[in-house]
Amino acid sequence: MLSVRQIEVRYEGIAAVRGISFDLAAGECLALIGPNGAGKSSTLRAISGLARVSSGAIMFSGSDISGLRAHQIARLGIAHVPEGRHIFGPMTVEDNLLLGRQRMGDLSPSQGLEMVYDILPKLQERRGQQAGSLSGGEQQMVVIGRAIIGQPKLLMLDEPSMGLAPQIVDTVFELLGKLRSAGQTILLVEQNAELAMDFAQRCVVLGVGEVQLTGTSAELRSRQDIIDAYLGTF
Amino acid sequence: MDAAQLLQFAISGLTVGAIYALVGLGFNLIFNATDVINFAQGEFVMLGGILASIAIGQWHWPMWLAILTTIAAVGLVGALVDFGAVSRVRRGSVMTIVMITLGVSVMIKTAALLWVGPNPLYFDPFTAGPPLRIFGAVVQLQALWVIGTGAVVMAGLGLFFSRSALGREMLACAIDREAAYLMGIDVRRMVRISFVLSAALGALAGVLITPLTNATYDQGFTLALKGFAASALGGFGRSGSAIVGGLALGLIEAASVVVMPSGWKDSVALLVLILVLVVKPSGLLGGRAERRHTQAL
Amino acid sequence: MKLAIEDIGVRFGGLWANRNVSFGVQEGSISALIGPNGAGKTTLFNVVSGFQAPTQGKVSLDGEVISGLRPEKVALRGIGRTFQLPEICHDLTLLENVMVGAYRHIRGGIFGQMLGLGPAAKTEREARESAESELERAGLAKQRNQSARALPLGQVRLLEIARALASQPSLLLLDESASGLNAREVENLAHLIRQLPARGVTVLLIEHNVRFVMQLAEQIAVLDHGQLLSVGTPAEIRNDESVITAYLGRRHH
Amino acid sequence: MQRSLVALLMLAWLILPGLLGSNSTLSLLVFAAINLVQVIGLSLLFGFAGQISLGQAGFYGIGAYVSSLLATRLGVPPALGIIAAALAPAFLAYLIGRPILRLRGYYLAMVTAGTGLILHTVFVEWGGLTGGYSGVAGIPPIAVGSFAFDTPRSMFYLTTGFAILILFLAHRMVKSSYGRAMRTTRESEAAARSVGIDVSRLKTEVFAVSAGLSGIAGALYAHYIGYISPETFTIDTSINLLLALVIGGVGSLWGGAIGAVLLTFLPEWLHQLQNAYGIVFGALVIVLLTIEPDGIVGIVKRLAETWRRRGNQKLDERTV
Amino acid sequence: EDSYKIGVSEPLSGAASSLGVPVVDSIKAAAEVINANGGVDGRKIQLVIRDDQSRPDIAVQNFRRLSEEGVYAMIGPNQGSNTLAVSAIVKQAKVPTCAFNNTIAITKQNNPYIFRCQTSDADNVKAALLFAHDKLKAKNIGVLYTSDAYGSDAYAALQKEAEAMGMPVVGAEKVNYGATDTTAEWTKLLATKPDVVILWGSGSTMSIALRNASQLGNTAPIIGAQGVAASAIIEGAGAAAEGIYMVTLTAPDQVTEGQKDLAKIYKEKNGDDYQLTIYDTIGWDALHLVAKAIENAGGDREKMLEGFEKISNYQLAAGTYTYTSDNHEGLGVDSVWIVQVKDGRMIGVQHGL
Ligand SMILES: Nc1ncnc2c1ncn2[C@@H]1O[C@H](COP(=O)(O)OP(=O)(O)OP(=O)(O)O)[C@@H](O)[C@H]1O
Ligand SMILES: Nc1ncnc2c1ncn2[C@@H]1O[C@H](COP(=O)(O)OP(=O)(O)OP(=O)(O)O)[C@@H](O)[C@H]1O
Ligand SMILES: CC(C)C[C@H](N)C(=O)O
Ligand SMILES: [Mg+2]
Ligand SMILES: [Mg+2]
Repeated sequence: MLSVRQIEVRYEGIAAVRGISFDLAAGECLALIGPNGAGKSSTLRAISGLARVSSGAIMFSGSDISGLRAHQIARLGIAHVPEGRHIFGPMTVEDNLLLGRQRMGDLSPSQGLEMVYDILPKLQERRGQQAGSLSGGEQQMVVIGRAIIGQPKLLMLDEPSMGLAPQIVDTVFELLGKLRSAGQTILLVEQNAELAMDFAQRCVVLGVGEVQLTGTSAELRSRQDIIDAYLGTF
Repeated sequence: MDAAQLLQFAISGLTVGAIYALVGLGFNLIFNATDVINFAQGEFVMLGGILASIAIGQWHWPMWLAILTTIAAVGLVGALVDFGAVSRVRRGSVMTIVMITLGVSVMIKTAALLWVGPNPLYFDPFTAGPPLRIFGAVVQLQALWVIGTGAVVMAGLGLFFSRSALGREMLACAIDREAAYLMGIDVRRMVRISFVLSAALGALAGVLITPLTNATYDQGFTLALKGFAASALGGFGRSGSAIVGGLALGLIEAASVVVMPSGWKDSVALLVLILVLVVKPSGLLGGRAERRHTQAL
Repeated sequence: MKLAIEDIGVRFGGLWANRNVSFGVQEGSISALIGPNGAGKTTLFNVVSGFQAPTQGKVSLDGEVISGLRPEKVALRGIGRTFQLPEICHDLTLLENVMVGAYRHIRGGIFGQMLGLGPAAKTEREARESAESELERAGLAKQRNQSARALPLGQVRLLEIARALASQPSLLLLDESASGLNAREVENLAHLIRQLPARGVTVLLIEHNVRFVMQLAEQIAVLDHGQLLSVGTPAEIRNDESVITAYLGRRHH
Repeated sequence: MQRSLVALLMLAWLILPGLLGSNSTLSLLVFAAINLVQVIGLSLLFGFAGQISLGQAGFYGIGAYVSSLLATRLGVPPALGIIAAALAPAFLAYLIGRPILRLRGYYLAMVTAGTGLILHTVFVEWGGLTGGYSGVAGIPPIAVGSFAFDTPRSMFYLTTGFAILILFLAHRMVKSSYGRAMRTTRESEAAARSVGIDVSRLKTEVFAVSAGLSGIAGALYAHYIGYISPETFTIDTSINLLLALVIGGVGSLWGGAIGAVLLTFLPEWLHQLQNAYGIVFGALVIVLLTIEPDGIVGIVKRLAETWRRRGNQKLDERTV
Repeated sequence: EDSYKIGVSEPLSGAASSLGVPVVDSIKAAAEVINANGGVDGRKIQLVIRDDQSRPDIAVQNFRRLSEEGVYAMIGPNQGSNTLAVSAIVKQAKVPTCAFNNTIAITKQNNPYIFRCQTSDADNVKAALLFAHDKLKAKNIGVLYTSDAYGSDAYAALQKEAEAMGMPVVGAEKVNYGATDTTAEWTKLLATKPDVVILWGSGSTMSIALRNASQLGNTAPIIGAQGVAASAIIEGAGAAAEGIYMVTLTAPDQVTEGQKDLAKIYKEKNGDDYQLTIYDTIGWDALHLVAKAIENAGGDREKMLEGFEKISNYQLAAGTYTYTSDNHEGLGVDSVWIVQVKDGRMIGVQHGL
């Protein structure tokens, strides 16, 4: 479904992503892990069109999307939960969610909302509140809800557990698990490597801008050298 | 000072206030999509007035045709401003774009000077006939047009932003451009639409007010400043704020003339504005402040 | 008692973000504040550091009431803090960012600093030295002259801590400093924090990384719906049923 | 190396008037220096402390009127008047600074614009003192002892010398701890306050400094031209000042300096265009800012960067 | 040198440009005619034109620059306050300057180099008040004036003169230059029930003032200043201008001897319907005065001052000019026309007092 081929992303001339490649099959769950500044977020941004790739190709459902603009990519069914939340602060929780299904999905607004509230009941309590005044974790729920309400073909999440209470992390991953079982294709960036390895079938470990290892979670667990070098064992 | 005169002041304040409000509404439209205050907004108003004066006064076109053509033409200018300047900005803060709109305003103003010269243009009020008299006070018919249209436009914009999907998408663009893109919103198109709409709205304002105020090439900036003040007083980004702010400003100006030499009129209004903002830093109705950084449009 | 929080309440419209919260932090300890999202942890930090005036109650530092003071005054009393969404200056280099932390120790006034007169020059030098060593401790020394713009999140968090430490606080408030870090980086952070009591810095931290908290904190306060649910040692908290249902969930006990 | 460069520049400065020959270019340089003093003030306020002001012309006016009226009405020597011209607007800015600098962005822009407009009205309406629209005439030149700065050449030395001094002091200021506090305040007030920076006080102080510099510029202007009237102190002036800063480069003192000089000379260079000047000027603002929000300084920086990189590349190639 | 350089600094943009533009046009027309007739002593006139943007500081820079280009004379600012601003430089550079202003103060500052090629408002005000008193039988007057030097200088004179004539000012309102609404001011003014309203100002605000007055149902006759007597303003006021009087220097329906050449040129260019106004005449006159002064000075730059002061009884478009060493006013009250708008055109009603 998604094939990232030798992409390069530059910031003011300096390459942050240097020839990263990986494939993601429909219905698969892939985790992208690696240390700070490895280029995980940049890779996701390249896929969703927020960052320009200076070379390489990104194939989605058979065509190269690396030249498209972000909104076009979004409309193809790629949802990106970005790092650092990016909620629409002055709008209500419900308006935030509704914007998520603006151009995608078959659910009616009320069905979509119902689905999200079902999974994240806390949001229903706060549906009328300005999203900007929510707590950090509550905001994280809003952006995840906003992504899944459009029933994307590919769901990309950039550190969805960040700032979430353990219980909510459980909830979120339970939800992601449900989506995974329902055949949702997921590309996950996660600092919590254990969580990621538990959740994903395959992992891609990034070093500084480059792929260090691609393999199943089990394979990765056996590579103590990679874990020591890039992930740590706190 | 008798009652009729006080009423007269109130009416004149409301008329002027409605003009400010119309300009302020144009500000809000672009602000709501981009966080930018477009200082060329006054120039759109000026162009509207000048084009309509030429079409009606010199070419003797039918009123409706002249008005529609004017609005369309100025809307096109709005699109050009977006295409030629605003959409080219790749980096920088919102302030960068604000400065660019200042440049645009100088350009349009100069072009108008070169084109029609410095003399005022004008055409007759929409409705001919003697002014209305209410309890001894005089109401110009054109003022009713200004106030009436202002109310309709405000109601329309209010519904647009609160109810329509397009309005919500526009707001989303202003709040967080990247996130808006991720929602599948074509931000650049939204920005362009907002420029076209607000230019058209500015043109409409220009057409409405020219029978009262005349149209001159250099009137834009003063109008922009008043519209800006109106939006600030009400609070940026709220549909009702430009109206409340504009009318308040107009009424304060009129009231100040009752008690002070009229040279202080603008200053009194501004002083009230400053005091209001010091007490309520986001305007009477509580508006938004802009983001600090902008990503590429 | 380093910090005493007494009956703090904060109301936003109809919502009590904090209510009847009271607990104390021992001098020289590392304590933690945990609780579900929206429990009111950041709000409480804001109250302590002066960014939020409490609706009721008071906060005292070393026995002196500090609630009601403005944030800059609180900082002058020796409370440093970081922010849940990092607030750094992208335009300054890392070194300059950290030197800003030492602002309260700079003397000489605006003109003295401008002209580099005696006390100003001396304190400036000291600020530079302490900033250098904080950068060193945070492992950022190599990038000291880089602008902070291109820094990945993890290092931004470290930078914020270094800045706060450069002001030589006696109490440091850390709001989710470990979030967004991978295991290796969390390890480094823990190491950094562990050294602080020995330097005379009392630490109060907010964290969702339960393992991290349990290993580091001597005392943990749990907030839920704005109210204090429980206070105790990690062992006590881990086995507190109410905390498990409200916060920890099944995976972590 | 650096020392000899400074010496060279000093020399150039000393002999420049002789080289130019024409008084009118010198005269423009005087205006450029006066504008520079003001733009530096705005640069500190807006570029470094992040607080916009659209009311600088009001302070410029206060400086001009205070020094002029002291000289014409009370016979106070202009050299002393200038001090008053710095203090009066600085004091006013200090008084109003605290309440209004709590405002942000456009609200602050509006309130400062309003302040400027109100001051303009005061200049017009307080006719008994200011002469209203008729202005103040017969303002004497600045004099020290029996030497009067009444020629373009002497004013050149006075104003450019002063501008260089201000530039130097401003440079020291932004490099100091205070300067770092300013920049932190601009980017994050929360961060600034969390380390004990009294942002309200800092903003007010910088506002006062910028108002004071505008006041000095106003006095220099008045004593040079010999006549002032309210038209000089309008919002157009404030906006031009801001545009000068932005064109040169916000956030860099050099940018402010370049912008001030450019905006003084540009109309002169392009006066053939007459009315079409506005089109060229507007286009310049648009083109410059779309390609580089940091203005001319930004462009220079970028060119230097590319140049440096290309140099490095060549070096790499050679080593290979 | 094969030509005489004459400096011109006028507002071609900004608030006063609606006056500056026709003035410069007429200066150019005069230069063409003079040069076509062989120039002055066989040498051509060369104009150096600069825009003062309606700003005093720019005017000062222009004058400085022009004086350094070795001009023989300068033709000066349109706004009274700008003339006051350049005065010191004119004096320092010793270049005679033709100034267009009515503003009383410009010849009262002990500056021998400034020549008014206009009437002083001292005279214009007198003419307006006499007309109100004698012809319109006013017992009292109201005044609406603009807040610039032009309006407020005249207002001060009006107050004094009117008082002296036993015709008190019952109401006076000031409007800002460029104001787009004057209803509030009119409401206040009309409440004092003046017999005649004097309207002293210039710019597009005057059109609006006229229209507002009629919208508020004003019936008192209006006497406008020279600044109102611009075709653009009369046109801009539409029907509201009907019947108003103005104090000016030309009656467009009556082409005087001195206006013949000019009228011919303008009618050829703009059609027979063209109405010559004061702004077409004064630029023409100014350049002719300068040419005459050069002639009188025998082409010697040093003698230009005497050249001007020798001009005597020189009949030009706006009137007959005489300068002496202690009279730099140029035109006297005998040049003043009272005109009235009838069917949108200005018709001469009275010439002189
Ligand atoms: N806007 C930017 N400008 C300059 N450099 C940037 C920018 N964004 C990212 N970088 C740099 O690119 C590199 C990769 O960053 P990226 O955010 O993709 O890493 P990451 O793996 O997601 O790290 P993290 O764990 O901190 O989220 C980093 O070195 C970062 O400093
Ligand atoms: N300014 C505000 N206006 C209204 N409600 C607010 C405001 N600030 C916080 N709240 C609410 O107060 C509650 C506590 O928020 P707080 O940020 O303190 O939570 P937290 O414990 O830090 O959560 P997290 O772990 O998610 O960061 C939340 O429900 C939040 O929505
Ligand atoms: C009507 C104008 C020619 C008068 C001129 N504006 C002056 O100030 O005197
Ligand atoms: Mg990342
Ligand atoms: Mg929090």
